[in-house]
Amino acid sequence: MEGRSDLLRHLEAVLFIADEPVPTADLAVLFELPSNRIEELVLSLRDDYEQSRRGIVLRSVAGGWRLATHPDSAPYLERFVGEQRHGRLSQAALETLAIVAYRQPVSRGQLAEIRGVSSDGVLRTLIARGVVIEVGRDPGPGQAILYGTSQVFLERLGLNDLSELPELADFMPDSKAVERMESGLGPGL
Amino acid sequence: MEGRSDLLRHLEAVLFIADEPVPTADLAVLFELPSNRIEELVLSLRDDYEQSRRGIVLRSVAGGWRLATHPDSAPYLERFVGEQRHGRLSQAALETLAIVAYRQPVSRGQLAEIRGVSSDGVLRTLIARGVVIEVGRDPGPGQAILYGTSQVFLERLGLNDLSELPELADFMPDSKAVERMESGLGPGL
Amino acid sequence: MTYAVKLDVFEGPLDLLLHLISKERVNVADVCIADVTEEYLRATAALGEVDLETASSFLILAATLLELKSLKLLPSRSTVDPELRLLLEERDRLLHKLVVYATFKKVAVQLENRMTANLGYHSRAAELPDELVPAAPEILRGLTAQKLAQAAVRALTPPDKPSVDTSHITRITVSLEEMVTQLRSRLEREGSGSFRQMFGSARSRIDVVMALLAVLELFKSQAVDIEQERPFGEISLTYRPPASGAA
Repeated sequence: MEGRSDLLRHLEAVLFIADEPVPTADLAVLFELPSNRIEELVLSLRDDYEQSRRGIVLRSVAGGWRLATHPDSAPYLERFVGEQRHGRLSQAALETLAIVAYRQPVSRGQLAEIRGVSSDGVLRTLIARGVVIEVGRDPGPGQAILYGTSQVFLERLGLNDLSELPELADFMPDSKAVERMESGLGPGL
Repeated sequence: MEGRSDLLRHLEAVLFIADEPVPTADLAVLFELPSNRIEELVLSLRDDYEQSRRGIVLRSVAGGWRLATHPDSAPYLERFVGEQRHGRLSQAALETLAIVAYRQPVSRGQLAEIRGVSSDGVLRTLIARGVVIEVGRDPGPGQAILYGTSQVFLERLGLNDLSELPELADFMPDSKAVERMESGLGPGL
Repeated sequence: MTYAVKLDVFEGPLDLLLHLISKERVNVADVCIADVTEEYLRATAALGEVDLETASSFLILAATLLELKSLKLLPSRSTVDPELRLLLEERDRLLHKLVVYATFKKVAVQLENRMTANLGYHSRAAELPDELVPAAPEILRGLTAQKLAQAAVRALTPPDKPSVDTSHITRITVSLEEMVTQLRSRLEREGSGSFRQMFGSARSRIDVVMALLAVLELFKSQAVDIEQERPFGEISLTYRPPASGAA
């Protein structure tokens, strides 16, 4: 059995890495402890943050626990975020956006298949920034959510509609590559 | 003027929100403090984490400061995240990564020349993992794309910059091994 | 002798060559190509499907081994022979490639160790909290339709077909047919001569091999008589005109 402080640090690490609020029940399963024990630990972690005046707070939101920055630091965070590369599209985000733009409607699974890695993180960013939106459901089994680009996306790029996206063929290095790519492209666009 | 502990919590909040290592210089601009003051603050935050046995550590990596979970919590994190975030790379991918790291900027052709086979497939994996990125174009005819390693690569290896890579010369086969290769290759003089 | 050709440990022809030379400690000139081939076929059959890249890598390697074997079979007479020097230079080039490759192979292990040591550190894949989104710069700032199209092309183009570097294998510059024609017309003109005289100007060892094959071809069609007094001695060639009836 691990001591209380060990459990606390593992709990902190899990909450640190989580990108969504973590329900008590999930933590109970993870640490193989009853929910009331988890509640106790989480609350003691929260008190610890408060008492030691940390920049991080532990919040109970939307049915779960989540770490967040202390509101007092907001001015610094806003300046930091405004100046940092946070605003820039990463290469992964740019590629994901490009695939969504040219192959929409597209599911997470299709994106992962094309890029060879999960695109969930960048997709979430693109959705949060309003440039990618849900556009429907796959009629097939599983009913996967399908994604497409938003009106905001068109406006930012100065396009009236998707038909004004440049022809990919104009950007291909050579004709052979065009053939290879077309065979990989669906009938969509 | 804000007190030391206030600065520390703002610093913690900024590092919490950052999505890549933050250089001391950026923090100096943000907090309007000389770099050596920032270093002092960062190190005291790091010591604080260590002494209070937190689940989070502060690392100096890829030319900046980065919060990460303590390795002790790794088993819980892997269970929590579901899969290993950074899956193992294949032998071919590691070899290609090593060549890119030491020979950057390097083209596909140069990679194939060194390995004796095309590295296109593994190169794509490395790019999708974010450890290799396009860094430019060969000015010569053909304008081959040139590849190099990314910040993520440094972070994954726990290096601050490329100069911290081990000396390639230390990994040369010794004279006995070279002799064996030479005699293995056929008739000498 | 058997050679354990475990395909999963080989990623390229240099890898396989390196393995044969430094791990098995064999002299490639003594490697039986048939044995290696048999092992290779057995391994691919076990895999169930043939990976094009591995298969072509294997062919390249087999060709390399054959060429090195041919180097061994022909006697090296003099160190000043320019042709021999060329061959040795070629061999040195391959040796150099092997050394460079072996170095990277070794350092790759070190990189992997470092990565493994750092596996336990997980950083946040930090999504910007909603309250900070307004403070962030416009995410599409600076993005043009052209840049987007370029990114789409990059993302949607499948990787190039696997290709194999053949630069370490000597190209055949003269075909057997051409060599036979050349040799026949020269013998018609000169009547006889030594093999060395005839082919002293051959550009590379592979050309010498082709010349020898041409001589054997003419011998088979009874257009030449061959004489060699002792092993590795001069080979003298004498032209045999076609039977008078055909002339």
